[in-house]
Amino acid sequence: MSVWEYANPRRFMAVSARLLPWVAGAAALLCAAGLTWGLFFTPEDFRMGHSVKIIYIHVPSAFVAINAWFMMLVASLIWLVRRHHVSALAARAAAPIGLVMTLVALLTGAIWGKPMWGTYWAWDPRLTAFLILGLFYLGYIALWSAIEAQDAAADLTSILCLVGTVFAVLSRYAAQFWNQGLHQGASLSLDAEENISDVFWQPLVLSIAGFTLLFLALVLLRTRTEIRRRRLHSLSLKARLA
Amino acid sequence: MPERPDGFKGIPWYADDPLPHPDALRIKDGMDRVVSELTCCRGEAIVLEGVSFALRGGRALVLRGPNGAGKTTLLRTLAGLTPPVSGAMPDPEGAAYAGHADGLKAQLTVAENLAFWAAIFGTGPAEVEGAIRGFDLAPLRERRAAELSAGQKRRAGLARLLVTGRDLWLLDEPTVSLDRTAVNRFACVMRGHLDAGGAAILATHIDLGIEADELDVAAFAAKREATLRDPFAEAVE
Amino acid sequence: MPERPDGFKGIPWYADDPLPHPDALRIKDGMDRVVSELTCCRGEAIVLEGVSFALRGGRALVLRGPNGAGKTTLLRTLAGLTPPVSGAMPDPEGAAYAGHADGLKAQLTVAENLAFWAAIFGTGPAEVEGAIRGFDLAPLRERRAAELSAGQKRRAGLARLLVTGRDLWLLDEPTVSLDRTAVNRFACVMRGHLDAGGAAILATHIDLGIEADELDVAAFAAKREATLRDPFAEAVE
Amino acid sequence: MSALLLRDLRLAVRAGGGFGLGLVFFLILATLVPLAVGPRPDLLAPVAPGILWLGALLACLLSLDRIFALDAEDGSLDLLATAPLPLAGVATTKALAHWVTTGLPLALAAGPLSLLLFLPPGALPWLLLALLLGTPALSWLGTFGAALTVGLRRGSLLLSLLVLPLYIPTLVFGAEVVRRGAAGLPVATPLALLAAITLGCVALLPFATAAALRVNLR
Amino acid sequence: MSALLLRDLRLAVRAGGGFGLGLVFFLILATLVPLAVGPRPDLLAPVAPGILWLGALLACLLSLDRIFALDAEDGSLDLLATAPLPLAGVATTKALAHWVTTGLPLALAAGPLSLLLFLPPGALPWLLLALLLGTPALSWLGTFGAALTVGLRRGSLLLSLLVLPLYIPTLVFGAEVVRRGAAGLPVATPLALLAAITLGCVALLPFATAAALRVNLR
Ligand code: HEM
Ligand SMILES: Nc1ncnc2c1ncn2[C@@H]1O[C@H](COP(=O)(O)OP(=O)(O)OP(=O)(O)O)[C@@H](O)[C@H]1O
Ligand SMILES: Nc1ncnc2c1ncn2[C@@H]1O[C@H](COP(=O)(O)OP(=O)(O)OP(=O)(O)O)[C@@H](O)[C@H]1O
Ligand SMILES: [Mg+2]
Ligand SMILES: [Mg+2]
Repeated sequence: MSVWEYANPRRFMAVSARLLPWVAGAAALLCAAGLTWGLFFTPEDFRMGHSVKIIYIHVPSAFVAINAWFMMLVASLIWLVRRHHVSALAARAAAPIGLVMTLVALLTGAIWGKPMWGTYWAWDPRLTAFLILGLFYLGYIALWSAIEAQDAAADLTSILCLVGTVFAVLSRYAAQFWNQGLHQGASLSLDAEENISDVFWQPLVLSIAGFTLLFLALVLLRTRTEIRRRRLHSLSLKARLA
Repeated sequence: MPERPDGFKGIPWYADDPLPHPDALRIKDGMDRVVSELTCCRGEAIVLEGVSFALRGGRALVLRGPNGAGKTTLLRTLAGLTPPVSGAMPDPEGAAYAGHADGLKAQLTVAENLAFWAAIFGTGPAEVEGAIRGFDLAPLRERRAAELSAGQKRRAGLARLLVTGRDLWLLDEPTVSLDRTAVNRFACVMRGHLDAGGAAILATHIDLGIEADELDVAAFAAKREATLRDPFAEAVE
Repeated sequence: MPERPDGFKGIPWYADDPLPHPDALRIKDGMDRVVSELTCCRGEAIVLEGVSFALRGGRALVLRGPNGAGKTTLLRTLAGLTPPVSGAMPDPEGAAYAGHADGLKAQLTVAENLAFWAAIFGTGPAEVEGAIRGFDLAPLRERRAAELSAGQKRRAGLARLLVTGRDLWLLDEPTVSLDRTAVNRFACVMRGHLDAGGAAILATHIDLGIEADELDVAAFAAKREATLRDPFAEAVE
Repeated sequence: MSALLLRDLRLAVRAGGGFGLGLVFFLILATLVPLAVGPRPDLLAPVAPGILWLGALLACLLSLDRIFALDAEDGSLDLLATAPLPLAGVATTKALAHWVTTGLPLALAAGPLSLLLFLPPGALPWLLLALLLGTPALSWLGTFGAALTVGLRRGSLLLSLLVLPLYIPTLVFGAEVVRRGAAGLPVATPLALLAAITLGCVALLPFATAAALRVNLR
Repeated sequence: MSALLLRDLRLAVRAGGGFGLGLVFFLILATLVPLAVGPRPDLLAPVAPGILWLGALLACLLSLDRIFALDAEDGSLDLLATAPLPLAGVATTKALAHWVTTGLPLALAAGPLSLLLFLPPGALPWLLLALLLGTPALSWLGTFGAALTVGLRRGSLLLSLLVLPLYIPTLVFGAEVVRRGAAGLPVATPLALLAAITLGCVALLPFATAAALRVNLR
C-alpha cells in the first residue's frame, strides 16, 4: 500500500482519530517532564540567575515555529503536485500554530530580554528574522481567509508559500548582513549549545521533543477541524445553491 | 500519473498551456468539433454534466436554456478559461471568446483598441479595417471607448472577433444593447464568418435571424447530488 | 440669480438637493409628469435638445432610437444624476433609476441586498418579500450575488425597484439577459406597478409586450453646431 | 444611515479580515523602518513618534480606495445618490465605517508596536490619545479625497497625492503630542489643535465630499 | 508583447500623469518625514538612505493595484489569457511596464529629493545605482502579489501585506548600499546581492505570476 493512501480523506480521518490521543498523550508527557525537570530541578545559571528557566519554553517554541513553516512548504508542494486535499488543509491548519509559536517565542524572548539586555526588544538579526517569519505567517493566513473558493485558495496560498520560503530565507541572511554592517557590539544573543552545560541541555532536548509532539498533535487536531470546516463550507454552499 | 484519490481529474493549475488535455481534439476547418461528456464547473459548483455535441465548420450553434442553465459556464469552459472537470473538447487555442465585458480600454480610441488586439493575436491593419467596416465603426473610430453608448461599445467589442482571425467564435449574449440595424449587421458578419468555413457557438435569448442548430443546455444540468466537488463528503458525515 | 454668460442654466454643483430647479414640477400620482424643452448633456457633449413630452400616471413610455441616440442620457438626466442644461422636468425625488449596473454587492446575499435598499429607501420587510415574490427570487434568496448568472443578477437588480416604493421607474434596457419567462414576469410586475398608478419610462430595443406610448429620442438629437458647450468659442478664434 | 454603516462593516468583514489588515500593515511598517534605517535604538527612538504616525497615515491611505470606488463600479453610488438620504450623510457614514475598520484598531494597537521602535514607555498614553483624537480626521479627509477621484479608474496614487498634503497638519500636531509626551513636556496645545482639526473635519468635510460626489456622478 | 507594453505605457500616460505620480508621491513622502520626525539634519542624515528606499517601495506599492485589476474588470484579462501569448510573457510585460512607469522615474529622481533629507552628496551615485538595480525586483514581486489578489475586489491592503515582506531583502541590501556608500565603505557585496535578487525575480517570478493568474481566472 502506498503512503499516499493516508491522504485519502476518509482514511486520514480514521487513522488520525486513532493516532491523536497517543500523540497528544506523548506530547503532554514529554512537555511535562521537560518543563518540570527544567524549571524545578536545574541549578540557577551563574550569570542569568532564575531567568534562565524561560529557555525551556523559548527555545522549543522558536524551534517549532521555524519548522512549522517547512512542514507547510512540504504540504503545499504535495498539494500542488498531487492535489491531495488533506495536504492543503494540513498546511492551512499548521499556519496558526506556527504563528502562535512565533508569538510565544517572541514574548518569552522579550520577557527574558528585559533582565538580560535591559530591553524588551533589540534588532538582533536572529530576532528580526524571526519577526519577519511572523509576517509571512500573517500574510499566508490572510490570503487563505480572503479567498472564498477553497481549491483556488489552496492553490494561491501554496504558490505564496513557495515564493515566501525563498524570501524568508533571504530575509534571514539580509538581517544578518544588515546588523553586522553597523558594527554594533557583539551579538547579544547567547550563541549555540556550547554555552550551555549539560545540566541545562538535557531537559531542553526533552522539552523540544515535547513541543514537537505537541505541534504534531495540534496539526492533527486542527487538520481534522479544517476538514470539518471545509465540509461545512460545502454543505452551506450546497444549501445556498439548491 | 496515478489516479487521484479524490476523483479530481481536472487540469493541473500549473499548466501554462490552458488545456494540455490528453484527449484534446484539434480539428481542422470544415471538420467536426466534438465535445463529448464534458463536465463543467463554475466557482465551486458543478453546473453541467455530460455535455456532448458536434459542431460542423460553417455552422453556428445556439445555446438555449433559461437563466442560470449554464450557457456562460459552457462557453467559458470551451474558451479554456475554466478547466473542465472531465470530458473532451476542442483545443481552445482556435477559439475567440466574447463575454459580457468587452475588453475595451476606456482611454483608448476604438481604432487603438482594435489595433491592440490585432497585434496581440498576430493579425494586422487589414483585419482592423475589415472589422471597422464590418460593424460600421468608421464614424466612431477616433472616439475614446469611454465616450461610447452601450450599443456602440458592444459593437466595438464584437469587432474584436474579426481581428482575432480565429475560426471558432464563442459568443455570450452578443446582441445585448444592440439596435435592430446593428443586430442585422452582426447577423451579416456572422454569415460571412460561417461561409468562410468558420464556426460559432452563441448563447442568446433572442432570435438572431441566422440559420443555426440549437442545443438546450438545460438538458445537461448536473444532478442535484453532484452539484459540488466535495472531497470530504465521505470522510465527514 | 444672474443669467450666466455661457447660457448654462443648470443646477449649481454645490446644491445638496439633486434638483432644486426653480420650475421643477412635483406632480401627484395620476397626473401628468411634464418634461419640456429639456436639453441633456453627457460628459461635455450636448446630446439632446428640446425634449418635451408628458407622461400620465398609470402609463409607460418606451424610449426608442438607434444606438447612441441618447436614451441613457435622457434617463440619467430624469433620475437627477446629470443636471439638465436647461428645461423643466419632474422632481427626481419621486423616481427610481435602474441602469446597466445593478447595485448589488457581490458578497451579500440577494435578501441582504434587497433589505439594504429597503432600509435606505425607508421601506420594510414587506416590500422585500413582495419583491422576492414578484421576481421569483425565493430559490435564490440566500445566494450571494457573486454566485448568480447574468439573468439572475438582473432579476435581483429589478426587484430593487419594488423595494424603493417610488412611483416613477426609469429603466435602461431592463430586460437585458432575461429569458422569456423572466421577461414575462417583468411585464407582469410592470403592469401591476402601472395599475397601481405608477409610471415608467423605459429604454429598450426589444418588444416587452406591455401597452405603452413610444417616444423616438432620435428626433431630439442636438444640432451639430450645438453639440458642445464651449465658453471660449468667441473669445479665441 | 445605520443600514449603510452596517452594510459597509459587513462587507469589510466578508471581504476577508477587514479590521485586522490595517494593523498588520502597521506592524510590517514598524518592522521595515528599522530594516531600512538601521537597528540602533539611539537612531530609532527620536524618530519613533513620527514614524508611528506616518505608519497610521499610510495604513489609512491604502484603504481609502475602497470607500467609494466599489460602490461606483457596481452602480450603488448612482442609486445612493437618488435615494432619500442626504449625500453628506452618506459621506459621513462612509468615513465613519472607514474609521471603525482602520483608524480605531490602529490606535488601539499602536501601543505594543511602539516597543519595536523604542518609543519611551512614558509616551505611550499620549500616543494612544493622539491617535484616537487624530485618526478620525484622517478618515474624513480620506473620504473627501476618495470622492474627488471616484470617477478615475484606479486612482490610488493620485488619491494619495491629493490626500497626503491634507494630512500634514494632523501629522505634525499628532507627532508633536507624542514627542512632547516622550520628553515630558506639556502637550496641551498640540492636543487641543489636533482635536480642533478633527472636529472641523468631521463637521464640515462631508459637505465638500457630497459636492465632489455629485460632480463625479454627472 | 511589445504591443501590450506600449498599450500599458499609453494608458499610464492617458490616465493622467502615469509617470509623474510616483515621483510626486515620493516627493511628498520626503517632505512628510522631516515634518513627522523634526527638521534636524543630525536626525535626518543617518536615516536618509533608509527613508529614501522606503519611499521608493511605498510608491511602488501604491501603484500595484493598477497592474491587473483594471484588466480583470473590463474583461481584457480573460481575452489575454485566451490569446496566443504565454501568460508568463504577459506577466513579464506587465512588470516591465510597471517598472518603466514607476521604478525608473523614481530611481532617476531620487537624487534631487535626497537633498531634502540631507543625504551626504557622496552617497548619491550609490543611491542611483542601488535604485536602478533594485526597483525591478520591486516591480516583479509586486506583479506577483497583484496576480495573487486579482480575484479580490480592491484588495490593496491585503496586497501590501503579501508584498511588503517579500520586499525586505531588496530593501535591506538597497539601503545598505547607500549607507555604506555614504560612509565610504566598500559596497560590492550588498550591490552584488541586490543584483542577484533582481535577476532571480526577473527570471523566475513570471512563472509563479502566470500560475496565480490562471487560478484566479477560473
Ligand atoms: C523577543 C526576543 C527573542 C526572540 C524573537 C528570540 C528568538 C530565538 C530563536 C529564533 C531561536 C532559535 C531557535 C532554534 O533555532 O531552534 C532562539 C534560541 C535561543 N534564544 Fe532567543 N530570542 C529572543 C530573546 C532571547 C533572549 C533575551 C535570550 C537570553 C539572553 C535568548 C536566548 C536564546 C537561547 C539560549 C537560544 C538557544 C540557542 C540556540 O538554539 O541557538 N533569546 N531564540
Ligand atoms: N461563482 C459561482 N458559484 C456557484 N454557482 C454559480 C457561480 N456563478 C454562477 N453560478 C450558478 O451557476 C449556474 C450557471 O450560471 P451561468 O452564468 O452559466 O448561467 P447562464 O445560462 O449563462 O444564465 P444567464 O442566461 O442568466 O446568463 C447558475 O445557476 C448560477 O446561479
Ligand atoms: N462621456 C461622453 N462624452 C461625450 N459623448 C458621449 C459620452 N458618453 C456617451 N456619449 C455619446 O452620447 C450619445 C448618447 O449616448 P447614450 O448612451 O445616451 O445613447 P443610448 O441611446 O443609450 O444608446 P444605446 O442604445 O447604445 O445604449 C452617443 O452618441 C455617445 O457616443
Ligand atoms: Mg450567461
Ligand atoms: Mg444606453
